[in-house]
Parts: sequence; structure tokens; C-alpha cells
Amino acid sequence: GGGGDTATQSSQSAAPASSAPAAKGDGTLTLGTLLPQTGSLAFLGPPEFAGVDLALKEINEAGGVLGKPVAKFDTDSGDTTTNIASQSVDKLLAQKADAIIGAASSSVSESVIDKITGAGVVHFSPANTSDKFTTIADKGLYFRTAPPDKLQGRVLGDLIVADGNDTVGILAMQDSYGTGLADQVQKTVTDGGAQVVERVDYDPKAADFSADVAKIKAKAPKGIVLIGFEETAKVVQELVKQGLPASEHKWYMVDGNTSNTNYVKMPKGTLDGVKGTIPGAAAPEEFQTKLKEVNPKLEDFSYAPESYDAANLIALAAEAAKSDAGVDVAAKLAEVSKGGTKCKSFKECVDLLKAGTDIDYDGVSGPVEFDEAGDPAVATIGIYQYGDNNKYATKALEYRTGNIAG
Amino acid sequence: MDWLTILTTTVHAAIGWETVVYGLAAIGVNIHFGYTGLLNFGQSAFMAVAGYGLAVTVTVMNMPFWVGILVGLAAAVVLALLLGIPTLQLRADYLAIVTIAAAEIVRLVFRSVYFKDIFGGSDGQRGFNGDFYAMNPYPTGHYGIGPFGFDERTMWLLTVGWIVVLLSCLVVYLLMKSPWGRVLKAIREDEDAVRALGKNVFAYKMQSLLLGGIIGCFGGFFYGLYNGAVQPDVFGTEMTFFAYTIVILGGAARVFGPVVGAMIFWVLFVFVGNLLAELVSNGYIPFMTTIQVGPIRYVLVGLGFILLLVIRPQGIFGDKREIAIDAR
Amino acid sequence: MNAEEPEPAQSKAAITDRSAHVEGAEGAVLRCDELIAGYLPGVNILNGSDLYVGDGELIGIIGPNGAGKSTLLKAMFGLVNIRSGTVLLKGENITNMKAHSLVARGVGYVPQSNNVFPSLTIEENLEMGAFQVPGKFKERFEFVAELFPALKERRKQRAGSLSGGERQMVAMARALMTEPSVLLLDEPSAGLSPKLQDLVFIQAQQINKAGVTVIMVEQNARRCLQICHRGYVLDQGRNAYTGTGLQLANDPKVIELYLGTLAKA
Amino acid sequence: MTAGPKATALAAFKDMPREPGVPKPDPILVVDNVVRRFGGLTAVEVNHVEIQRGSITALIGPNGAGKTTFFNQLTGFDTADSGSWTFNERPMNGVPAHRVARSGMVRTFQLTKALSRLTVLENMRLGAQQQRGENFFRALVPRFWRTQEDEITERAEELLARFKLDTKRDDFAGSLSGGQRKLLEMARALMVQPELVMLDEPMAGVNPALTQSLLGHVKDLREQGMTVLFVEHDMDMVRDISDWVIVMAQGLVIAEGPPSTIMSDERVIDAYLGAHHDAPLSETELEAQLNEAEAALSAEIEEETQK
Amino acid sequence: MRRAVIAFTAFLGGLIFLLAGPAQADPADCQGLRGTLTFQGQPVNGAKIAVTDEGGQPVETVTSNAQGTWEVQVDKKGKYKATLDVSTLPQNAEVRGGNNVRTPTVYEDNCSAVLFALQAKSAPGQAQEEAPGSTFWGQAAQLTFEGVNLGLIIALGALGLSLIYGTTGLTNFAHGELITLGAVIAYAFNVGFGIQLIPAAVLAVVVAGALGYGQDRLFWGQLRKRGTGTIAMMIISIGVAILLRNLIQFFFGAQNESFTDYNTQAGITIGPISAAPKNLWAIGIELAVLIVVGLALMKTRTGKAARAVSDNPALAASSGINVDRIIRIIWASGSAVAALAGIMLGVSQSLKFTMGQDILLLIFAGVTLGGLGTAFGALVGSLVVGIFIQVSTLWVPPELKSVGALAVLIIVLLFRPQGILGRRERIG
Ligand SMILES: Nc1ncnc2c1ncn2[C@@H]1O[C@H](COP(=O)(O)OP(=O)(O)OP(=O)(O)O)[C@@H](O)[C@H]1O
Ligand SMILES: Nc1ncnc2c1ncn2[C@@H]1O[C@H](COP(=O)(O)OP(=O)(O)OP(=O)(O)O)[C@@H](O)[C@H]1O
Ligand SMILES: [Mg+2]
Ligand SMILES: [Mg+2]
Repeated sequence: GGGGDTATQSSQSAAPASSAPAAKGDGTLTLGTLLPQTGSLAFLGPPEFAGVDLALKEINEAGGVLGKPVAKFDTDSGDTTTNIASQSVDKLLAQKADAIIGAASSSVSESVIDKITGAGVVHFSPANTSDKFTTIADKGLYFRTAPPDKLQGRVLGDLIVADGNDTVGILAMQDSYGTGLADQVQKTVTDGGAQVVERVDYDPKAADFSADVAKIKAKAPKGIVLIGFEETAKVVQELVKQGLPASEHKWYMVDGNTSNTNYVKMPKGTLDGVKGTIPGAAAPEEFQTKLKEVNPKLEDFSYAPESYDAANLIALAAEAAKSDAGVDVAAKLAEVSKGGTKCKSFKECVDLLKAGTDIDYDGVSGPVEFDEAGDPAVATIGIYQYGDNNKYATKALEYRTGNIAG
Repeated sequence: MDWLTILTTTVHAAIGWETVVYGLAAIGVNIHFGYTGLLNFGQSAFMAVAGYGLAVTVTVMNMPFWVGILVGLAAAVVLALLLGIPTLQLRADYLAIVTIAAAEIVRLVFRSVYFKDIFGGSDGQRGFNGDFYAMNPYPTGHYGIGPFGFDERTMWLLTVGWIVVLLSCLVVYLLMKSPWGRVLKAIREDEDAVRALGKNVFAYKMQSLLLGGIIGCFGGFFYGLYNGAVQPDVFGTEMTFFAYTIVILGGAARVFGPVVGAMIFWVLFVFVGNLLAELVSNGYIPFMTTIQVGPIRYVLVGLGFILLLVIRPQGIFGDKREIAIDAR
Repeated sequence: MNAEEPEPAQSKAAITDRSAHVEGAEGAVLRCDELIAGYLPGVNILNGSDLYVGDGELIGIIGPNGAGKSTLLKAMFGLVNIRSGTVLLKGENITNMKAHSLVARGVGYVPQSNNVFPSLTIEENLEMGAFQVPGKFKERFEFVAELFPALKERRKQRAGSLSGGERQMVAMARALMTEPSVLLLDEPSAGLSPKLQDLVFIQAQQINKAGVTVIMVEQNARRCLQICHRGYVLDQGRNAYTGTGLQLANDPKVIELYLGTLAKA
Repeated sequence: MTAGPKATALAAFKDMPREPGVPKPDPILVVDNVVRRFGGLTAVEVNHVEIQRGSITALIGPNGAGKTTFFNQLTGFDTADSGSWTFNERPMNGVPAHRVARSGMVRTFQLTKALSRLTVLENMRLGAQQQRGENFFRALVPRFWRTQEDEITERAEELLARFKLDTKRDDFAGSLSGGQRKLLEMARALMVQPELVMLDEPMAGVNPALTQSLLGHVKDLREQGMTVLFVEHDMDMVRDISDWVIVMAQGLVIAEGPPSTIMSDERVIDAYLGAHHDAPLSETELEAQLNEAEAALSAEIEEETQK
Repeated sequence: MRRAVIAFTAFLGGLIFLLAGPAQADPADCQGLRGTLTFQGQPVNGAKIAVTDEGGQPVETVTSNAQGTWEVQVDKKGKYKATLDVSTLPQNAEVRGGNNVRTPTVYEDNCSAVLFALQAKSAPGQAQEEAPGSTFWGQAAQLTFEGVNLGLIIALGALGLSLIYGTTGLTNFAHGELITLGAVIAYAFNVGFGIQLIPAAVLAVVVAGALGYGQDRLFWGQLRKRGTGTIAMMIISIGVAILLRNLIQFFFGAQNESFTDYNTQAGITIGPISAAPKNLWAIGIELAVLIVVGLALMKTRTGKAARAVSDNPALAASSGINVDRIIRIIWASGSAVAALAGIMLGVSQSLKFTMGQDILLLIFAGVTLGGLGTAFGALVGSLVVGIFIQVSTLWVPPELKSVGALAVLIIVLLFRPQGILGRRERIG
């Protein structure tokens, strides 16, 4: 939830909003990252850290925020099986972080949101997709740039229908990202006149996916939607093995699994013609090159744009608020994200701000316009297609921009 | 180097909510394993059903907090009975696996899309701790000395938490020096001998399972109350493993073993992690990036446990003579 | 063994004069000198025991429960850590040497309890007995099968399901598989039927006659002293009395304290 | 009825026929058709046996005769394939082990079961029945069980002293020697104060001098009205204390009778006792035997050399 | 409140459109419904589609063009109803599923696709469309095959675990990491040094065996010497697991990787089953290894000695067995077999630093189900677990497939507390 919601929601768990400490700007904008270094989502860590690092590099090269370089502390969010995140937040709060970027997992974010927002610090996730955060009690301090599943699911569903798939099978990772997206795709596809003949929510940690794929195989749908993260490579293997190759069935993927180095190792043509949706208007290639300068070993790029945008937005909001205190930053975040002169990088935007212009930051992950709940209100989804080399073309087939709410 | 942060976070960890939660889980495990010899590797399930019992009652069924607590307790009792009836006749090592399996079943069911309406799927449930904090007698503010201290919410949770921990320790102390405790310890050594002396071994094992489960289930409550949320994956096997590590670190079958073990555990965890992070970010370890801090921290923590147990296999309070007796 | 209150037997007869031992031990096959050993840190079970056994001798060790008889055997056989003192086998220092290397040197041992492999069959148990001389297994198996016919019938039965006495047979047979030159027996007759007890004593003697040096711990003390050349009475980890078997068996002090009069009645 | 239990027992046995399964005037335990098979092996096949109340009965038989297995059936530690038995007229088949013990029928184990990481004294205390402090809720309040505990401790210490374990009182039972464990096992069973105590080779591995003094204690038990059934291979002991002897072989009860009769029974001597049971191996006998053995040995050697 | 705002903006948007006059058909600015009608691969021309709004107010009725496409622009976003006039379809065509009404939603500035799938009227065509293997028994056969496939990998892991448990009494929670380690070493040879997978795998198994040997020599063996209890060792193994897993993550990274060879093989069809050739090879190799190791344990002297050590180390030493040597051999072979399990898992799936951890529970289940400490028990138990996991998905949702297997574990142990091939111990 965002500023507008606070009054009605806070009764649920938090002390009254007034208990959030008053602005305490100390002059230096301090960012904390709470991103996975270990645990089941650790593979998402490197691109997210790289996104923040890249933004920070650019911000500090452009002169920092409020005349001072932005400070940053990295911590591990682990996964829900350990209590690392809570410890990390303790440390960041002790180090006087003004905003915390993280966590990757919705569940982890949920477990620390009270603590972070209770301390009057901005909680900004680049990757949370759970719809709970729209209504959560957060004193107006929670924001996210995460890919809005609603829009992506809609675009993907529409694409599937438009491609003429009257029977569709969905293989979705069983977590809030996977099921959220799958729900949306399923709804759109059904509304559009196609039939979802089988939907399998699988446990991404499962020892193997043959049974899950066998369920799809039993219905032999024309279109197969793969929603998940890197375990999709295993699902692909299984699809090929069980005789459901991309050459005979149309496969669709999502941002979580379109970029995966394992695809390249697969025989030529395995993914030929497969389509995938990725939020964001920019050509991913350029941005990826810049990220590689920060971390040359980077292979996966999931949520790097969102992380990058998160850091930029916080910096801009601090500039706009002329304060680095979390509460002040939060108050300005929506403002810098929409309604004003469009600008695309921190330098460009901050120059406008200093000139007294109202800005509208458009990020790599999309136009990023926050609604009153702190969720992105508008997004752009690119539709990409794989070629014979199992890589998708850098240029999207099509971009669709839309209101997330509808 | 930000020594102050390292110090404060470490001190906080020693008496913080993690120590309460894991300490309670470990006290339960200590009753099961340390005193009765039941290798219950499903402790996390007790915490899970308790946490979920509270959460679902309050959020889904819109019942008051106290009903939630009762439901959580009842759930733990039911779980103990369900788990105990088939498994308590098994040999120790079989019991271990069966209880892990049971705990995984519980977790997977809580996690499933199929039951999402009730348990909330992989995101779990939140928003059930309002009533608890509404009872908070501490006015808003910071309680502590200088940088050491907690806000009023944490203070309230810790106050209740430590009272429960100490009460549990007292109960364990009283029970274990009584004839009841003697029967448990005897069961640990040789069930058949105890049977031959006319004790109903099954009943005692069940009582032990219940008691340890109920104490553990308070850990589940506090977890949920502190975080304001319960999620299925929190209650995975890892939590049980950690509880066991804590019991062994502190010394099995020792009243305060689990509490001190939990302190050591979290101090080690936090200290190593934060020290390492500081060292890396200050450039003392140039070949490491901050992303690598996470795994290396675990490497060091793992190493720390190993060393502690190699140096003191009986744990902090344990009796060397006791483990020298070959129980095999 | 917190020996605070001095036992009469010990205070009077405890051997402080080691000259007899030193003299006798000259050229012994196996000798222990002033062994101190124990299980728990700081608690000694053996408090300086001496023992020697000459070539072809049959030695009996008796003593009250908890005297340290088993511990003495275990210490000789490398199963209990020796804290001070030495064990010599044919002149070679074998103090704290590992059990399996002692087996290679011709020492055999039958433990008092836990003396079979429960999940192995009888045959496999015996096979393990002949671990270092697999070639001889067949021949030796025939030999022990003749001693204990029950074993041959049951060769495929798991030792874990055997009765107490049957286990004892397996244990004894296992040690006989290697044709040891020195045999340490810890209460070999315990749990056996009278008939088999006889057999064990006769066998021990027979084996001994065939040139094997035997050290035998027994609670069937009278029997033991009847057949052995020399005997030791162990109490509180020390030698309380030594002498020939018959001397000890007829010593009124020994009878009163250790042998009892039941068997005579 | 003024005569002591021993006299009563002896009187009862005096004119009893010496045959397997003979009925006793006042049986405490009556066993009918108990069968236990392991695969092809019939370990126990007891048609009918009665144990006279207030007597000391020995159960003897070759190794593997099924004595321990028989005990296991009676005490609920194993399930008989068929059969029934009554204890004090109460049917006991299918009754779980702990209830059997509670009803007054306690056994010891041949392979000892010391509770290793409990002290010797705790081992003893555990044996006492109907302890108030063994109830979960009462355990929480020491006041409820303190006095009883003190009584129990006193009784335990008496027994320990008798069994020469008093110096080991505070040591872990796991650190006892083999024989000491046997003693503890028996002492602990006596803490139960049962009506019928079933001892499985109680004296195997116990020092003869101590055995002798303990026999006195066992006789005392009879004086106190307890019934004793014990398995033992030590014929001196059997002869000394038992009023009646039951012989098992290959699962069957093959003979019953007073010790003197039994020990001269041809079949028993053949199957069980061997030629030397009643006399210590005398010098001459030993010689003879050795010569015999030597002859066999040399014959063997000859055979070898001939090969 | 929000809804009201949205409705209001929508209304405003509608107003703007009204003011702007008829909308242009630029695809980017499309707001409405569109679709394409094809029948037997050919576009359907002239089919009538009537679009009404949610309330039933007609919006527009259009006819598909020569390419089979049709499009309706609407002013307001929201739900609409599109009805295909079946009488305008070609003679023998009908709408699949029979329903000719669609209720799509139109979003602001976006066109929603609407699909009417057409099929030939005759019924037999439908049956033909069903894919092979879709029958219940076909599926069951495929799943059983997958179960064997998975079960054998679990069995390899279980064998190693059971060997080490058997001889040392150590419940090794780090066994999962030994599995991962094997896979990662093979990966290093395969991808790092460019060695073909088969020699790379052989090398990895050897290296893993050596590491296992070293692990016991330098670590576990030392602990045993100091008399560390089995429970303390079990907890230490948790520490080792944490250490190894994160060390692997440190070097290998947190992402999924796959070997360069035998990647994504297309399946071949054998009766109702489709299987990749690599699966068949893997099954063969796994069975061979399991049987050879199992027999070795039953029949060879070293194998029997291993069982002897597991029963009673002190007695084994007294029998002349070099206990430490046997344990090291077991550690070496257990680690080697675990490595093979990892490689097989990597071949059939992919590699990740948690792969061993993720499968460890199933391995434990397999070992326990079969009866602790028996080699063939591990095989049988693992197969049961593997098959159950897969076949149970016929009835339970796949996300809960492990639940089925674990429940079976509990139920079997209810009736056979000593495991399938385990033996009850004698009392007394
Ligand atoms: N594993 C052990 N740990 C600690 N103490 C032990 C252990 N085994 C034996 N002891 C102690 O050592 C002493 C001597 O034991 P040992 O087994 O040598 O006696 P023993 O003379 O063989 O007696 P027995 O005739 O009863 O077998 C005993 O007092 C016993 O308490
Ligand atoms: N669980 C079992 N499985 C198979 N055979 C068994 C089992 N238990 C006992 N037996 C066999 O049953 C027979 C009777 O055993 P039992 O232990 O009752 O003998 P016992 O009379 O007590 O002998 P001992 O005097 O040697 O103790 C033995 O041959 C034994 O091998
Ligand atoms: Mg002994
Ligand atoms: Mg017996």
C-alpha cells in the first residue's frame, strides 16, 4: 500500500503511522541492498546487485545526491528458509540506511516490511510480484518496480490467442510470481476464446519435471506457456524428450525465463520460433552491455533493469525532496515517476530537477509511474522471439504499453 | 570498519527474537531428543501448524487473537498425536526420517496452490499480530543503553518471549529431575528395559512429543508475531536442523543448553556475516565481491559449528563422561 | 574404582614385590608390566597390573566383578588405551598397537559381550574370523563345526537372532578360525550349557596342548583354576594373588573372597 | 499353615509326579500350547506348564532350547504364534509388556540392558512401581513425590549394598563391567517388588563368591512370598536353591522334577548336563580326557601328513 | 474508491475519443477486439461476428475479410461480448467446443484478440486429435518409466548414504553435497577443460572417490579417533553440508548449468513411452553400478568386512580387520557412487549448487523405506519412492507429488517398522 492507503490499512499490524520517526536527513543518502546472495533465489542476486551498482556508479559520476556521493551497504536476503533477511535489515538499520532495495522474494519482503517501514525507511523491491503488497500496511514507504504480472499476463495471453492457439497448457512455477502470472494468462486466454486444457503448478525445487510435463503431454495442447525462472531449462529438456518440441507446439515464455545461458547449449533450433514477453521498452542489449561492465561474469539479467530503476528513482526522489530521510524520499517517489518532463537517466533527470522542472523518470524496466499504492501503474511489455541459435532477437517484435489496472 | 554496528547487531542477536524463536524450538527438540532420545526431525512442523493456526484463525476466519493461539496449540497437539501414533514405535533413525517427511508434507500442503485460499500459498498469511501489539504496555520509544536497545514493539515481543523461554526452562528443570523425567531418560537408553519395568513407554514418548511440540509451537507463534507473517518455506527442514545444532552446541539434555546454544548460534551467524561484510566493503579482502559475502559467510559459519563441536563435542554444558559412554 | 576403603584382601596380599614377576617374565611370550589404563579421563581401572605368560602356558585370571579383568585383556589387545606400562609380545613392544595388527601377529581374542556380528550369518561371522587367512577358511570351518555342531546346521542364520549360548559358541569359534598362537578368552563359558562348558574347558586345554598360549578370564573360577597352569587373582585393577591353579583353588583366602563354597556343597 | 514358604513349597512338590506338564496345587502361572516359530524353526512349543506359587523354579535346557524365547512370549516382548497363559488366573496373551510387568510378573534380560547414561541409583529407582512423580502433572511439584522418592532410594540402596554395587551408586550404568550389569539387572527387577520374578541367567558372569551370597537373597525372596522362575546353566546354583526344575529342549518341555531327580535323568544328562556336571573334573578324569583328545589330535595330524 | 476513479478516467478517455471522432486503425492505437478465423488451414471469409457491450447493447457487427481477419474498435474499455454467427461459416465447419460466444475484456489503448477455433463437423476427427499416450494407461506407463529413471538416481545416492551410514553409523547430512560435488567436478572437466562428458564423468567419479577417501582420512577418521559420538558427528555433518554447499556456490555460482553433451535430447518412442536415449543409457549404467556394488557388499570379503565393521567395529578389529581401511574404502566408494548420482542427475536435469540438497530428502526416504543399512534395501526403497513420486501425479497435483511419496514412506513403516528389506532385531 502507499500513502493513500495507510489510514485504512494500518490497523492491521502496525503501530499508528505517526510512530514513524520524523525526517532525520543526515545529508548522505544511504542505500542498503537486501538481495539474495545465498539460498534458492541466489541466482537472481548477481543481476540485481549489478543493476543497483550500475545506477550508483552513474549517480555518483553525475555528482551524487544532495552534493554527496551515495553510500551503499550490501546485505544478503537469503531465502525464507533462514532468517538472514531479518539480520541483514538489523544491520542496515544500524548503519542508518535511508532506503533498502529488496528483497527478491515476496515472502522475504513480507517478513521484513514491518521492520523496515517501522523504522521510517523506504522499502523498495525490484522483484516482488505478489499482489499482497498493493494493500499491505506500509506507512506509504513500500514501492516496487517489479514487472507487473497483470499487464504481462494480459499481453502474453492475448498473444497466445492471437496466434490461434485454441488449446493451451500452462506450466507455472509454484510461487507468487509463477501463479500470479499464470492466473492472468489463464484468464486472458479463456476470455479470448481459447481453452486452457491443462495447468500445472510445479514445485521449482522438485527433483524432476517429467510428471509435470507428462500431464501437459496427455492433453497435447497447441500452445504451451512456460512460466518460471531458470528451472525452465529443465522443463524444456523434458518437453523435448516427451515429444512436445517447439517445432510442433508453440511455446511461450516470460521475463523470468527468457534469458538463460543454458538454452545456448541446447541443440540448434530447440527454441526456434518461441516467443517471450519482457517488461521494458528499451532494447535489452545495450543495457546488458553496460551491466557487464559492472559485473563481467553476469549471465542472467532478470530484474537488473528493475533494480537499476529503483536506485535511480530513490536518488531522484531524494534530490527532489532535498532530504535523504526515508519518509521524505517516499513522499517524492511518485512525483518523480510521472507527470512532467520525461527523462531517461539520472543525469538527465537530476539536471532537470535542479533547473526546477517537474520530471517523469522513464526507466529501463518501463515507464515506471507509481500509483497511490506504490506499484507501477503503467508498463511497457516487449514481445521477443527466439531464432535458430536459441537466442531471442534483441529487437522486440512489438511493444505494448498499457495501464496495469486495465 | 564499523565496529559499533557489528557489536550492536551481535548483541541484539544474542537476546533478540531469533534466539527466542530458535531457543524455544530447541528446548522442544531437547525434550524430544536430548531427554527422550526421540529423533524428531519434524520440529518445524510444530512451529508451522502453530503459526498457521494463529494466522488462519485470525485472518481467514476473522476470529480473535486468543482463539488463534488456542487453535495453534490445538493444532500442535493434533499434529503430535497424528505424528506420534504411527511413528513412536519406530527405531530412532527411522523416526528421524519419518518426521522429516511429515514436516515436509505439512510444508508442502501449506504451500500448495490447491489450498491457497486457506493457507495463502507460497506467500503465506499475514496481518494477525495487531491484537498482540495492541496489548503492548510499553509506550513508543527506544529501550536500552545507547545504541543497544529495541523499540517498543520488539521490547514487548522479547519480554513475552523471554518469559515463555524461562518458563519452559523451569518446566523442563522441574520435570527432568522428577521421576517422570527419569522415565524419559531411561527410554532414551533402552525402551525394552523400561517396558520390562512396567512403564508405558508409548504414553511417555507421546507426552514427551506433546510437551516438546507445544514448547516448539510457541517458537512458531513468536516467529509469526514478530514478522507479522507466516510463510511455508520458513518452516523447512533447515529450521529443524538449526534447532538440533543449537541443542548440541548447548549440550543435549541440559536445561539451559538450548538457550545458550541459540545465543551462540545467532551470535556466530551475525558476527561472522557482518564482520565479513565490513571487511569486504572496506577493501580488506580485495579478491571478494560483496555478492560473495553471502556464501562465504555460510562457509565460515559451517566451519564455526564444526570447530565448536570438534573442540567440545558434548556442547557447552555437556558432560564429557556422558558422551564417552558408548550408547551404540 | 575409587579405592578409598582398603579391602582386606588387597591390603594384605597386594603384590608390591615385583621380583617374582620380573623373574618369571623372562622370555615370556606375552608380558605386561605395570599397566595403567582406563576408559574415562582421570579414572584408572588398571592400577599397575603385571602379568606374563610363558610359551605354551595356560593362564587363568579370576576376580570379582569389576576388578578389571576384561579391561586387562582389552588393554593387551589394543582396545583400551594404555596410559603407562608396556606390553611385550615375543619381545616386541605392542603397547597400544591396533587390534588388527595384533591379529596379524597371531593373537586371538574372544570378548566378553558383543562378541558376534549380529547382521552377519554364522558362516559370515566365521569368515570374518578368518579375515586375514581367507585361504584357510574351509579347513577351519570344518574344525569348528565339529566342535559346535549346532553352528553348522545354522550356518545361514543371522547371528543377531541366536540365543545367548549360541552366540557364545559363534564367538569362540570365530576366534579359533585363525589358529592364533596366543589366545585371549574373556569368560568363554558364560551362558553355555554345562555340557558345552565342559567342552570349552577341554578345548582350551587341548588347544593349549597343541602349543597355543592361552589366557583365560573366567567366573567359572574353580573350573578355570583346575585346568590352568598358573592363575592370577585380580582385584581393583591389581594382582591380588598369583600362584599355580591348584594353589589358588585351595587357598582358603581365595576361596572365601572369590571362589565361594557353593560348588563344593 | 505355620510352616515357612520353603517348607510349604517342598511339601507341595513332594509327591508330585515327575512328568512334563504336571499340575501344581497352587499355580501362579499356567501356560498352554504356546508356540513360536521363526521361519522353519520351532523355537518354543510348550504344551502345558504350571509354576507353583511361592516356589523357586529353575528352567534349564541346552543352548537354543527356547528358554529366552519362552520368556519373551510370557512377558509380552514377542508375540506367540498361538497359545494362551494365565497369571494369577488372569489371561495374559496379547497383553503389552509394560502391563505384564505391572501385573506383577517381571523379567530380566539375558543380554543385559543397562540404562547406560543413568546412574546406577537412577536405574534402581526406575524399577519402583506406582511412583507418584511419574505422572506428568504431579512431577512438576516435588512435594507430591519427595517422600516416596526417599523411601524408594532407601530400598534401592539396601539392594545395592547386597549386590555389592553400592560403591558404584553414582556412576553411569554404562560404565559397569559385564558382571556388574547382570547384578544391576537383577537388582532393578527386584525394585519392582513383583509377585513372580523371571530371571534369565542371572548369575552368568557373576563372581562365584558373590553368587553364593546372592543365592541367600533369592531364598529370602521366597520367604517374602515371591515366586522365582529362573534360567540358569550353573548346576550348583540350580541344585542349591531350586525347589523344582523344568527342562526344555528344542522348544519342548521334556522333563520336570526336583533337582536331584532331574540331574540324574538320563535324557537330561545326555542332552544338557554332559558327563561331568556333578563333579569337578578330577585329575584322573582330566588326564583321561586329555589323552583321548591327544589321541584324536595325533590321529588328525597323521591324517594330515598322510595326505 | 479506486474503482470509481478508474471508471471516471475511463469515462474521460471515452469522451476524448468521442471528441476526436472515428478512431484510426493504426495497430498501436488499437482499442477493441480482433481475430482471425481459419478452417482447415484456410482463412474463412464472410463470417459474421456481432459485438455487443456487457449490457447487451450492440456495438457493431463485422464480417471477416479474405484473410479471415476481423476487427471491431470500441470507445470504452471494459467487457464485451462477441458472437459468431455459425450460419455464416462454411458448410461443414463448427466452432470447437460448440460455444460461439466470447466475452473478452478490452483494455485502454489495446486490442484484445478473440479466437473462434473451427473444426470439421464430423465427430471422428476429434478422437484422432487426441495425442498418443494420453490414455490413462499410456500416462501411467510413461510415469512409471520416469519413476524408474528418477528412482535409480535416488538409489545411487541412497547406496552411498547407506554404505557410509552402515559402516560408521553416521547419518551424513552432507551427502547431498557429495552428489553436487560429483556433478560439479564433471562439469569442470566437461565445460572447463572441454573433455567429452563420458571421460569427464569417469574422471569425476575417480576424483570424487579420492576426495571421499581424503575426507575420511583427514576429517571423519580423526573425529572417530577422538571418540566423537554419532549424534555429534551428525550435527557436524550439517555444518559440513553448509560449508560445502556454499563453497560450491562460491566457485560454481548460483545459476543452473548443463553439460555440453547429451543436452536436450529428443525422445524416441517405445510403445507408450517416450524416452531420450540418454535416459536409457543412464538406467543401464545405474542398474549395473547398483547391482555390482550391492553384490560386492554381499559377496566379497571387503564387503562382508564392511558389514562386520558396521555391526561392531571393535569386534571387527579383533577379527583382524583394519577398520579404518575398510571405512575409507567405503567412504571412497560411497562418494564415488554419490558423484555418479550427481552426474546422472546433471545429465537428465541440470546442475545447481542445491541439486544434492534438493534430492537429499528423497534419498533419505529411499534408504529408510528399504531398511537402513542394507544395500539392496536402498535400491528397492528408492525405486518405490521414485515411482511413487511420478505415478502419484495421476491423482494428486504435481506440486504435491513429493507428499505422495513421503506419505507412502510413513504408511509402509507403519506396517513394516524395519523397512521393506530390513530385519527386526531380537529382544532379550
Ligand atoms: N566402557 C567403559 N567405560 C567406563 N568404565 C568402564 C567401561 N567398561 C568397564 N568400566 C569400568 O571398569 C571397571 C572394570 O571393568 P571390567 O569390565 O574390566 O571388569 P571385569 O573384571 O571384567 O568384571 P566382570 O567379571 O564383571 O566382567 C568396572 O568398574 C567398570 O565400571
Ligand atoms: N528372532 C529370531 N529369529 C530366528 N531365530 C530365532 C530368533 N530368536 C530366537 N531364535 C532361535 O530360537 C532358538 C531358541 O532361542 P532362545 O534364545 O530361546 O534359546 P535359549 O534357550 O534362551 O538359549 P540360551 O541358553 O543359549 O540362551 C534358538 O535356536 C535361536 O537361534
Ligand atoms: Mg569382564
Ligand atoms: Mg537364553
